[in-house]
Amino acid sequence: MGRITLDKVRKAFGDVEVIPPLDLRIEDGEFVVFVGPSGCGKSTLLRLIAGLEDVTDGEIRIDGTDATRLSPSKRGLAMVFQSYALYPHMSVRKNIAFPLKMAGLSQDQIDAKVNAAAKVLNLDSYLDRRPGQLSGGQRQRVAIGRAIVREPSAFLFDEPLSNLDAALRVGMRLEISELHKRLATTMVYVTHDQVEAMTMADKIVVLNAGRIEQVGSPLDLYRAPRNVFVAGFIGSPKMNLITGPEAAKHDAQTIGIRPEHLAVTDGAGTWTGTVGVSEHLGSDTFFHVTVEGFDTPLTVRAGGEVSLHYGDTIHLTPDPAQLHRFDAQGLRIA
Amino acid sequence: MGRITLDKVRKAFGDVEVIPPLDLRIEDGEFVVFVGPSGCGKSTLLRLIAGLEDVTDGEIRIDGTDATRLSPSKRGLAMVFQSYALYPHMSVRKNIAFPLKMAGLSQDQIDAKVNAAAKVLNLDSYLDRRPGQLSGGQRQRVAIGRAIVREPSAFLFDEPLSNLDAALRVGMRLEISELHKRLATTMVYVTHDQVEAMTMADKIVVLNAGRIEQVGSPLDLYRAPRNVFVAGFIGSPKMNLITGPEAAKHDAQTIGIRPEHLAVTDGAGTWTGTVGVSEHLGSDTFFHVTVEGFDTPLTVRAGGEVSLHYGDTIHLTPDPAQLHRFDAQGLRIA
Amino acid sequence: MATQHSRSAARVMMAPAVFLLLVWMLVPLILTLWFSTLDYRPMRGTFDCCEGLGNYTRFVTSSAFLSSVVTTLQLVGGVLLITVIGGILLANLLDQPIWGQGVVRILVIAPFFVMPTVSALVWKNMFMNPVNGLFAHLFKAFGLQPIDWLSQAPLFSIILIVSWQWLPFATLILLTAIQSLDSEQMEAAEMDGAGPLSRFYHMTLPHLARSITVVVLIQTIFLLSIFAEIYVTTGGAFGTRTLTYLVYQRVIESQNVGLGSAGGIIAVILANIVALVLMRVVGKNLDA
Amino acid sequence: AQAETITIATVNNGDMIRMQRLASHFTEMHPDVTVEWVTLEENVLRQNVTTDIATGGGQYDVITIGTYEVPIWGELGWLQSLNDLGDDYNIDDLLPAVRGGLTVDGNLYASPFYGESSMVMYRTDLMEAAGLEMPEAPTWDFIRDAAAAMTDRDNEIYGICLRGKAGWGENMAFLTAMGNSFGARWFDMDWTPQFDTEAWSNTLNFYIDMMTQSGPPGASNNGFNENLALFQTGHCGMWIDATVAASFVTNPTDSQVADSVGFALAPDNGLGKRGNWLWAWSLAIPSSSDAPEAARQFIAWATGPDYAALVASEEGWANVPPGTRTSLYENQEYLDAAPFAAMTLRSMEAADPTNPTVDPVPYTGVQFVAIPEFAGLATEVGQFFSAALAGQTTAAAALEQAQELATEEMEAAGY
Amino acid sequence: MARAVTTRRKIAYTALAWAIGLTIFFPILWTILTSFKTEAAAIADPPVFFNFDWTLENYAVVQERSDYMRYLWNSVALAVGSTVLGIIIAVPAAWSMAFVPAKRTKDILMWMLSTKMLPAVGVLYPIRLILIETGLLDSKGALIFILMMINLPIIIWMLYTYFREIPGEILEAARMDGAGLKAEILYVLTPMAIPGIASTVLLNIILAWNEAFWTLTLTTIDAAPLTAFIASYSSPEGLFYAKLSAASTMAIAPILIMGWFSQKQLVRGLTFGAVK
Ligand SMILES: Nc1ncnc2c1ncn2[C@@H]1O[C@H](COP(=O)(O)OP(=O)(O)OP(=O)(O)O)[C@@H](O)[C@H]1O
Ligand SMILES: Nc1ncnc2c1ncn2[C@@H]1O[C@H](COP(=O)(O)OP(=O)(O)OP(=O)(O)O)[C@@H](O)[C@H]1O
Ligand SMILES: [Mg+2]
Ligand SMILES: [Mg+2]
Repeated sequence: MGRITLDKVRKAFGDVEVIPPLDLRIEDGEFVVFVGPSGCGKSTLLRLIAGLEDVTDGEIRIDGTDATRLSPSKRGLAMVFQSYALYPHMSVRKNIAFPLKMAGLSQDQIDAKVNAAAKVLNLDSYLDRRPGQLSGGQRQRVAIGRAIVREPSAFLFDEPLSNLDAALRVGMRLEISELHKRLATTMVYVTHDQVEAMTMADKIVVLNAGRIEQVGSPLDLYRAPRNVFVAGFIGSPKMNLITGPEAAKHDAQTIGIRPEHLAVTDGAGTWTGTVGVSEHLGSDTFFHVTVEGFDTPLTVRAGGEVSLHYGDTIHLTPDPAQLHRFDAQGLRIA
Repeated sequence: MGRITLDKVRKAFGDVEVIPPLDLRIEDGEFVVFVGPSGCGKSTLLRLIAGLEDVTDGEIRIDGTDATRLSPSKRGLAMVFQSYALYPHMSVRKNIAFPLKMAGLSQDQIDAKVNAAAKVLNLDSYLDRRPGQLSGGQRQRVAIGRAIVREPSAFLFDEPLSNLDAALRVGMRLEISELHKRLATTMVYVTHDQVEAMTMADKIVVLNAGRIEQVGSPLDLYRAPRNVFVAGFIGSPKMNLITGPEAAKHDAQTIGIRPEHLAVTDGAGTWTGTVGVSEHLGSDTFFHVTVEGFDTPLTVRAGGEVSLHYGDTIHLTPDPAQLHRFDAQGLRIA
Repeated sequence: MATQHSRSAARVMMAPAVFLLLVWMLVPLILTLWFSTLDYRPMRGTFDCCEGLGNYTRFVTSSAFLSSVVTTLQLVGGVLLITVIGGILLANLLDQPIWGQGVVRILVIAPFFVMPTVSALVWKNMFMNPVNGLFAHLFKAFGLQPIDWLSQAPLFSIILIVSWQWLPFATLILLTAIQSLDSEQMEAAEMDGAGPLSRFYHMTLPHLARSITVVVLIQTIFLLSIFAEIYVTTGGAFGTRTLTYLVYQRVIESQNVGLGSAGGIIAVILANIVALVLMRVVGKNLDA
Repeated sequence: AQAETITIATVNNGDMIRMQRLASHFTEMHPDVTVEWVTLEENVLRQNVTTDIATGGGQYDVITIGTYEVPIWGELGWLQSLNDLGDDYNIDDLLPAVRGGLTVDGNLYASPFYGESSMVMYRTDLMEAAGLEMPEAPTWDFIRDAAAAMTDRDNEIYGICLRGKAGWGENMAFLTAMGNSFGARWFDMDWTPQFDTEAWSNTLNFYIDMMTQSGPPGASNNGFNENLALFQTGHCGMWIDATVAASFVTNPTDSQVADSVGFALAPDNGLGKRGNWLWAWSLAIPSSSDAPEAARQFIAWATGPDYAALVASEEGWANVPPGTRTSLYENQEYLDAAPFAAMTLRSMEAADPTNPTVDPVPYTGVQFVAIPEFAGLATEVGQFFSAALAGQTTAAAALEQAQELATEEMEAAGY
Repeated sequence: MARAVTTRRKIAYTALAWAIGLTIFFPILWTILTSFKTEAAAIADPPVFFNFDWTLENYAVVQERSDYMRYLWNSVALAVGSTVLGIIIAVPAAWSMAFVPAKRTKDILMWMLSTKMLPAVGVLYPIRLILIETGLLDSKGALIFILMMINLPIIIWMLYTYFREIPGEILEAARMDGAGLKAEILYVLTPMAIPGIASTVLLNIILAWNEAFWTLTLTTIDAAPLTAFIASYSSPEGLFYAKLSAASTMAIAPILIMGWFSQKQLVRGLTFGAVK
């Protein structure tokens, strides 16, 4: 009821191979998030699954049957677009009803389903408005409503929250997570916001230049990034990556330590540095510390009440259990 | 050299009073951030200062002289717009040179200043490109460059980073902070992102429906929000606000406790609740905990390695020193 | 944006255009109004005062008036129908992937550049002439009796000629509009199970509403004053006399300036009524 | 004399264009005069010239106008008198009928450039093939029968080509002249329109029946030019139209049937009037002209007796503008070169503008009524008749509409 | 929509589009072809397409009769002159409407458009009388002014719709940068609106070029453009298809060529704010 398998799927636009052959299994009911830097092929991959692009090679199976050549409307998937792609000339009700109308349902059935969806999404009072009269979050909900009513075997989301402001984003993030819990339908979700990825996903797929760098649960990726790319990409603020003699001490090409795993120690510590800019968030403070011999300043997370000032000298000690080591190929050394 | 005083400034669009009479002093060299929810009048206030809108009543003084009726170009201020507002038909060099040309400087002087600004902002190698050929961050820098060369008595920024993606935003945030350190010129900065507000401001002005809710340093606002609105607005995730009998116990209409000031205690605690959705960021975990008798779930921040699951029962203890109390008017009880 | 400063500047900047248009409208209009109350027939040497509303009653009650109004509406309506429908179809076709799209577009645009007089002359003589015209040759080649277009289907022929000239305009505007249709919206509709026809009906057409409005508005303004095409082809015979043409006949052919001026004023009034109706019916589309 | 520029407005027909070409001879003789040409299609020309002269615009110094306008405009004082065009002009050489039409109160207001009547032009070969012979002065019945006999629709040969295009100078010129031979008239002596008479009914029905039976398709859009093209390309058996056409249809470079064209007088019905008209394209000087002296010199040159010789020497006698001067028809060279000359002269002499109809009328003009209202009225009536020819309405209905309109207009005009 | 379109469908679309395109273009093509024929070939039945004796004779005849270059120059002067003048007047007006909208702006715009509905012939006498009084009959200046007035509403409307799409923030930025009104319009707005202005210019050149009522009734020699030129060929006697075609080709060729060269620009701009 929502198992999607990609088998050696390859995509080239003309001569440019955007996605080299790639295998992926998405299990029924899973919430899978594709993350990766801009232009890495996230949207393309999603559109291949949707059928909005033709695969160049390989096979896409949905629930075991070959869907590679099926038209988008036949795949039983629903998609929520970044721009929401609402139909501007139709009321919210009509927008949500559109897929049902296309499926040839009777007006009664349509009404029932639309009302049910509107209730779930708290859209009751907006049903007769046009999309242009809605706020960003409401539009987003309409787009989801349009997807829900079809009872698809899987939902595809392409950066659905990127047009919303920060506060709304947090709210909608929770709503989508809850929706997933409630419907237990497969969801494939594209984002480049790693907070979204971490908080929503059952399984994260990290993409880089069309290649899968790592697949795993959010915490797997956080705890054991398979390579330098994933290490740098997952976690906020970014993991500090240190090369050179310091790394060599640990028999590695590169070592990595997250800001939250660096302790500010009184008196003595592993490293000594000078405090640069500090960012006080109230709950936390991020210090940028320049350590002699390191190429880039280290970011250190401390509590909200720590008082250190520009130019202070401090001592830092990494949590050895949380030290990541990578070899010359950038791969994790276990 | 950059002192801006608003004296009973009022603004109405037609019959709608967007900004009720308001007083504000911005000291020379200060970095002042206006925050507030969307539509609260941040941009309007900034544009009043800039002279892009007429004040309905009241007086604006810049460095002591009345600027209320001065045209924007005469106020000696520079503005950086949300959309950057670069001149698309001019090269980067021409963009930056434009205000100088308008001021009637000689070509030699212009060149010197443009080159100096470009060096400061790392734009040397893009000077002959058009804005359309630049990335978001570079455009942002050009916009700042255009503002810098005029050596204004104050900079005005209207959500300058909101069009950038998360990673870039962090970088530009630091750059602007550093610029402020370097130039020591007054900056008035509008944002609705409270991370920006917290990390950049010397002084935050919290606006709500055109009214000033509180003015103070970021940590002042974090530690001692003057009312419920500020309490809820400053801090991420939001402060938990609890009303009803639990608040009455503390002789207050509402009590507030930030997610980071709730400890998960073994065995016993002040409150007992059930874990709902949890968001694992790796470094931290946010739990949404439903406590019997509370209207809304509490958000609790815990470390990255805490393992609690949906439905677990836990005990929570607030840090009493960090408990905020508010009266029936929503004002802080000291 | 709106400071006192810019508002007063705006007033100053609007002034020349508004002033010129006002003068351009009022001076001839007032003179025409004045003439319309005179018995002004240069060929009789009369320039006599005070026909009152006589010219108006004569113009309106003359047997030609009503039919000319009907003809005008038929002509405008017919051309609008052909160009809008044709424009939509053609724009959709040109939006498809085809080889040599640029060249085809050039071919389609070309009639828009042709002077109305020239196009009427060419169509009348070289195509619609029942003996030497190309259509006649074509009909004969198929063993059919050639049609005498301009007398057997005069209004239709004129509509055809005018449509030929205006189809490019409609096509261009609608094509640009179609190309601006958000592709994600189309994809969403496709995901929602809409076939090509449904997509056309439910997405493309509503999206085009605004552009169609513009086409209708602009074309109506121009079509109401169609002249050369009628003058060259039928000279107003066979029920092709529009209101504009009737005024022309009164002023130029009968040299009855008073009567013609009354007709002109009536034409202005009717045109503005049409415009008002148009604005009411479709105008709200303009301000989406 | 100081340099002057004259602006000449003229029709775009062959003779005028020839005049334009030959104008260099004029400017050689008058180096102080510069000549500017405005050559326009007939209707556009009339429209522009009329509005210009009516508003006193003074755009033109020499205008080309017809016999219809001259008396009206002359009377209104819009034209300068041309009584003294110089001794060389030889005013008495002008054909009396033509001269009469251009004279008001003893003043000549326009000098004829060429004159024309109408006559029957026919294809001798087709006539022969039909086993008929064209009399010099045919009757309408003969024309009708001959047309039917010559028609061969399969080969696109139509027995008769006549004007059908609406316009006072197009179908109404023909029909008015034809009506004259049927005893019809526009108005009776009280200026009452006469379209409700038997005579008009006969005229129009005869015309329509004959055209339906033997005319080309689309006749209701054919004017002089269309018919000329049809005749030159061999589609017409007979064509009743302006005598000037004779030189075109007999000119082998333009006409495919040049060697088999015969001429006859316009038909009659035995009522004493023939269905032919009288027209002259003439040059006149508007009162508003600012270079009347140079204009006068030009007119004297272009319509003077020497012009014929000039054309003859440059382009041959056949191209000399006909129908204005008696001397031309006494010139043997011309008569030799123009086989239609004699018939043209006879036709012109047969037209009587002062007494055009069988029953008396209060107006002058053969194929028009010399009142200012005529052009507008006749054009609209022409549209009714043209529609009847096209089969969109019946002859009876067209006549009824015409009567109604004419009554309306005449009342409004104060008759 | 980057899914492969089957070649078969593409061929079908291409064939259909070309067929329609050529049909629409055919009258022009036919006119151009005919202009190179002899009069006899021009009416030949069956019609000849390319296999006739090409001749330039018609052009020679036409040129001999009327000085084409003078008409052409007048057409160019009228079209360009009226358009430039119109733009100069329209830019400030459109700026006001687009950036300082008032409640009445929309009404003013509609009123402006409605002035285009005045039937020209109805006001022919008044206009003529005014020109005669002022001695401006047959002067290019007067005609440029009249053509400008006729098209001014369209120019203003087009510019207005373009300007509306230019973010006001950029103009505000210029103001903050110390630009006065003149500098704002001259250095910032106008250059940014170049594509829009260009297509407005193009469209208006076409409209002015093809205007055939005023140019015909108010000119004789000095200001007569190609519309007057063509009026002397509309129905000469005898066979005239080839000569008519030659004259027609000469009258439309300049604007057709200009239109084709700038069609990208024209297409891009010819939207009257119809889109978005
Ligand atoms: N239709 C197309 N033709 C050619 N190249 C394309 C096309 N669509 C996408 N690409 C290229 O494929 C690559 C992947 O694009 P894609 O949109 O999938 O990236 P993305 O990961 O979604 O990026 P973003 O986060 O910016 O949305 C990019 O380099 C892009 O330029
Ligand atoms: N020109 C205007 N005319 C009428 N009302 C206006 C105008 N400009 C702004 N407003 C209203 O004034 C209020 C404040 O707007 P403003 O743009 O200052 O909000 P803001 O705080 O900047 O919001 P945001 O964070 O969304 O940018 C809003 O309610 C808005 O609708
Ligand atoms: Mg993407
Ligand atoms: Mg704002």
